[in-house]
Amino acid sequence: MTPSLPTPVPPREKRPFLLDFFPLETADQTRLSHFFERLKEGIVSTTRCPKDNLLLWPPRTACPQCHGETLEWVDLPERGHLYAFSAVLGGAPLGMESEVPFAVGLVDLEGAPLRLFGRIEGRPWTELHIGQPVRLESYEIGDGRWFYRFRTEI
Amino acid sequence: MTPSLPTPVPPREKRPFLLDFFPLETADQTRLSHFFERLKEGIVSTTRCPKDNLLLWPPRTACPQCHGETLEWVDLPERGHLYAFSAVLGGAPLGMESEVPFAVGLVDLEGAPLRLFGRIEGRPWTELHIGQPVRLESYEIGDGRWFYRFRTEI
Amino acid sequence: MNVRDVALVGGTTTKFGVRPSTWAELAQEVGAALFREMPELRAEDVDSLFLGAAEPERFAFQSHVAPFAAEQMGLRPHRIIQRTELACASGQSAIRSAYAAIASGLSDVAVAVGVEKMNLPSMAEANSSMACVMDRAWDGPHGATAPPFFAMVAQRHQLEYGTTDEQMAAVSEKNHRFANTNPEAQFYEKKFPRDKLLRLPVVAPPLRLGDCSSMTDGAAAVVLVAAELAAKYTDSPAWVRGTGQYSNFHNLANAGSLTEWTGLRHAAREAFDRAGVDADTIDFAEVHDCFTISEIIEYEMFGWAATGKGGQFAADGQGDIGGKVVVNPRGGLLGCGHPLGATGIAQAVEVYRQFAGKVPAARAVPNPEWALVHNLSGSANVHSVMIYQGGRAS
Amino acid sequence: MNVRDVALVGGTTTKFGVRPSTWAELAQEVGAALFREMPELRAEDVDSLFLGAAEPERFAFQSHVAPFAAEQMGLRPHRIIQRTELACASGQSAIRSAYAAIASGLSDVAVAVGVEKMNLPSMAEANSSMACVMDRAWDGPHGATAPPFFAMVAQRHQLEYGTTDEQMAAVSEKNHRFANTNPEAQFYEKKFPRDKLLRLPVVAPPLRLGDCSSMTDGAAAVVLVAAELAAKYTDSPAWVRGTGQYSNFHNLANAGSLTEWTGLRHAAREAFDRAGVDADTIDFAEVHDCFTISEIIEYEMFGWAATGKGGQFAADGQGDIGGKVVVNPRGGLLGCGHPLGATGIAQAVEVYRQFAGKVPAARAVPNPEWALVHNLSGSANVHSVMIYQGGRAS
Ligand SMILES: [Zn+2]
Ligand SMILES: [Zn+2]
Repeated sequence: MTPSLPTPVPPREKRPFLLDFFPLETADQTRLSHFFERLKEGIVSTTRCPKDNLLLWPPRTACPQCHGETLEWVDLPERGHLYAFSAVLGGAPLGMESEVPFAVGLVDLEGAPLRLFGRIEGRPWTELHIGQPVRLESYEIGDGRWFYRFRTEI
Repeated sequence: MTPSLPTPVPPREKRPFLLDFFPLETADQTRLSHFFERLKEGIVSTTRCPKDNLLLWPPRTACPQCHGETLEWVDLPERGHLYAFSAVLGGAPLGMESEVPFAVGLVDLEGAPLRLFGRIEGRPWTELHIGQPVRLESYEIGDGRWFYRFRTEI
Repeated sequence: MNVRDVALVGGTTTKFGVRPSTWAELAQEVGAALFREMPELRAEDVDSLFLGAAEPERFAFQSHVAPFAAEQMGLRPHRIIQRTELACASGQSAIRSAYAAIASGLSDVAVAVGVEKMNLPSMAEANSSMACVMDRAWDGPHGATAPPFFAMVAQRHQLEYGTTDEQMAAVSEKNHRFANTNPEAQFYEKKFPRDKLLRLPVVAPPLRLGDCSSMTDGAAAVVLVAAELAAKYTDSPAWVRGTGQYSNFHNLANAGSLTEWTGLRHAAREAFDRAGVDADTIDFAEVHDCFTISEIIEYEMFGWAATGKGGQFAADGQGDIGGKVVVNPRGGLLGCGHPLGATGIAQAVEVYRQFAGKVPAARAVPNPEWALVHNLSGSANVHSVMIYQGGRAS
Repeated sequence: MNVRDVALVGGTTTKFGVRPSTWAELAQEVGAALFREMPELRAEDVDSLFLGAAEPERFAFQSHVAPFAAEQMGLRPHRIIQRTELACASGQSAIRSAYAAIASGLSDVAVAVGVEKMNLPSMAEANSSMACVMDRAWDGPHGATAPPFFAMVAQRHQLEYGTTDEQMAAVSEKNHRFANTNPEAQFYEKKFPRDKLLRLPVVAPPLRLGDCSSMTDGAAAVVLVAAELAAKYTDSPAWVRGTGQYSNFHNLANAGSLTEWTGLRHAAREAFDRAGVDADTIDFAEVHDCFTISEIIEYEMFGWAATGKGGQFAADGQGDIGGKVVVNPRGGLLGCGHPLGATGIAQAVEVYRQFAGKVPAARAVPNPEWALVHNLSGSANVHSVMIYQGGRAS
């Protein structure tokens, strides 16, 4: 899995927390900071319950099935294909208006029983089709935090 | 009742609505815009139910007693005295931190059966006492909107 | 003491739309309208208040909204006061809570009120608040909001079953046509013939503007009472007979199939079993048409249409008057607008009015006895169903 | 069917404090703790979930929190799911809703959970969210928040009855001392002797830091079941015997007397009457000591102390073990912290534990049979009371 493009990220205006969609990612705010540390290395990971052999999304601190708190981190495969998609052509949340139009979709990962939702970058929504191959990537959002998204395979 | 001091009001940073305590005051946002128009003339007014002879605060569009929607506007007396007071010495909401310390109180109006809560300007809280005479005044908050507060009599 | 039967004995709504009124003013307006509509209702007899509101903390920057609403409405609840929240289903949750309170003996006369103010000077801010109905921290940053989610549902339904844009437009045309009979509806005066609907701009492909409900300001209120008090207020109560809910998932990764809403099948079964009826018994239904595709899938999940045949059911007019079941005679969320917390209450008002014969002929269901109200919330991850029976007060 | 008796058969809380956990992680943590604490509880038997949460929309930018909590806790409610909100009393509201649902037959096994995340990187933003519990548009712009309001209450009580700072400190000393027996309390390891309390900085005169509860992160959960199922889960249930609420006003102009909380007198009377007991029957009480002056006035309004004598009652140790009634043995909001929606649930957990003999000797109430839980919300404009009886499962 490759980190996002090395082009410099434009700095991001600071928003109040109650208008900031991106998670707080440091260890003083979340017990899942490992996820974000791994993101900076270009890897999207999640937690797994070894007892139930259950891959969990989003990453968690307790298993929803056995309620145990001993979970392990695993890296996710980066390839997947579109199960469904659409696009936001208007009515975007505050801070996303300048990104309109943008595509979003549900992606079946290859080799892992997960169907993740995410932004689809790389091609305009008019050129997407169900089944299209996409790839998970991480990116810096502009204030030192990182997140993940999908990009169409060339 | 006199409008607030003629000193220029410093412009106010625009805040998201979900962090802006001051009411929207124009007729496209509230049916009580008369209150704010009157504030600009230096007068604090409210509604009264003529049927029940009931003075209502805050101003309303329907009477809480007879549920009628025919209310009339009346001007409030400007004099009152402190029924109780305290001060905010810390823990102020966003945007009010620079005003700390500030005094607040409940004021019995003279000649009207109302006890209004409000900011108490004029003297520091350490110099206030129960029963102290205060006066209602209106003021521009810095973005064209107006609000009211109390000021100690000299 | 026996569990008591509970009657819904009246109600009303404000005009829905883009209103030049604050949240507080909408609450005052619906309070005044309720007491005007029900002259036999006395404020001091209302022992409990259940407020359905989705996001007043954000849209109106006001929390602790149950006592806030009580003050606006001139009520002083002395048994139970609370606000219930379940996003788009907050109003129905308030009614369910009122039902349980009365049935168990905690309350005798309860008001369930829904209030929502959604149209703000910054609609981008309002859109952010709508978005946090989904998993904000994990789905939100991608731009997850209702339109693209339900658009994916529509895309899958089209792919799996061949549902067409024209079939979706048939739902919208019906509900807007019903709304033209309802002066309280946001689109009372607007006509949406099918050909016009199909020319409206795309919001989230394949959904066009006419496939989506609106951001709406509005309030609605109903009164529920113990059986023995019903005759004091009306001679045509709506009796609460069944209720069911189901909560499947929250994060979109855990949704499973987009077109098979198992949660709705469960919730419907629970409600039908409690009422002792089945889908064929229902004369009319107020279902959650937040999007046209929602109503189509709901036809299927309730069992009125076969799986995958909801689009054809719509195109055939089977949800219209004269069809298998009359769906959304009030005008639905598409025609009335969708002030989140008020929607479930306004649906119940329609149930009352249909039973009482208080609706215009153009949308009157012939001899209605059984009605159903459905709300989904969020990404259809929760489904809520209530079943009402019309009949005389005892 | 008869209205059913309802038993609270177990529960737990997370550590309260400034937690390095998100709202979702707190919900996961309390879910894991609940299933660990109650090995006989099976997720599939939990038919309903009632979430008490005050302002997740703001503090955590997350709405539709009931299914969100269900996913975190590994629950799939198939009868009722809703979130109840009543600001500081949101947790008790969830328990009351669960009670009514079970009593009326809608639910058999319900979880009531409270979750609140209040410590944000911007505490000024959190303070704004706290402030909108009051009338935001009319009182909020003046800077109305809880501390100056309850400070005025204290000022009037001192003026009218001669209550002293030392008497207020006696309340804080007692509750912090009890918190030193409670590892889940925010101030478990902090000592607050009276002389230290009287030297702490003034927050809102006359209230000092030690007179005020904190901004706290935490979660708590309890399980309520129909009577016939109680023995499956415990042999020492807490039976819900009475409930009362009263809502007086919202805008501060409509508060009337600051020191005579008529709403609490009404709510207590309603709860006592339903339980068939009176104040003298109560062995211990978990009351809402958001501020020391609150607990002093509550002594009076419940009738344990004469009007105006609440301060003396505190100074005389009448609310302590060995006094007239044991008040806040858990450590109260002052000692435990006050994660709004979790508080009312954590109080009920203490009731269960006291009845079950599961608390350290230093705070154990001798032979407890009757307990009371009280929450005020907002500016004490709403009061909520529940009464529990200990006893064997049938
Ligand atoms: Zn597991
Ligand atoms: Zn009147």
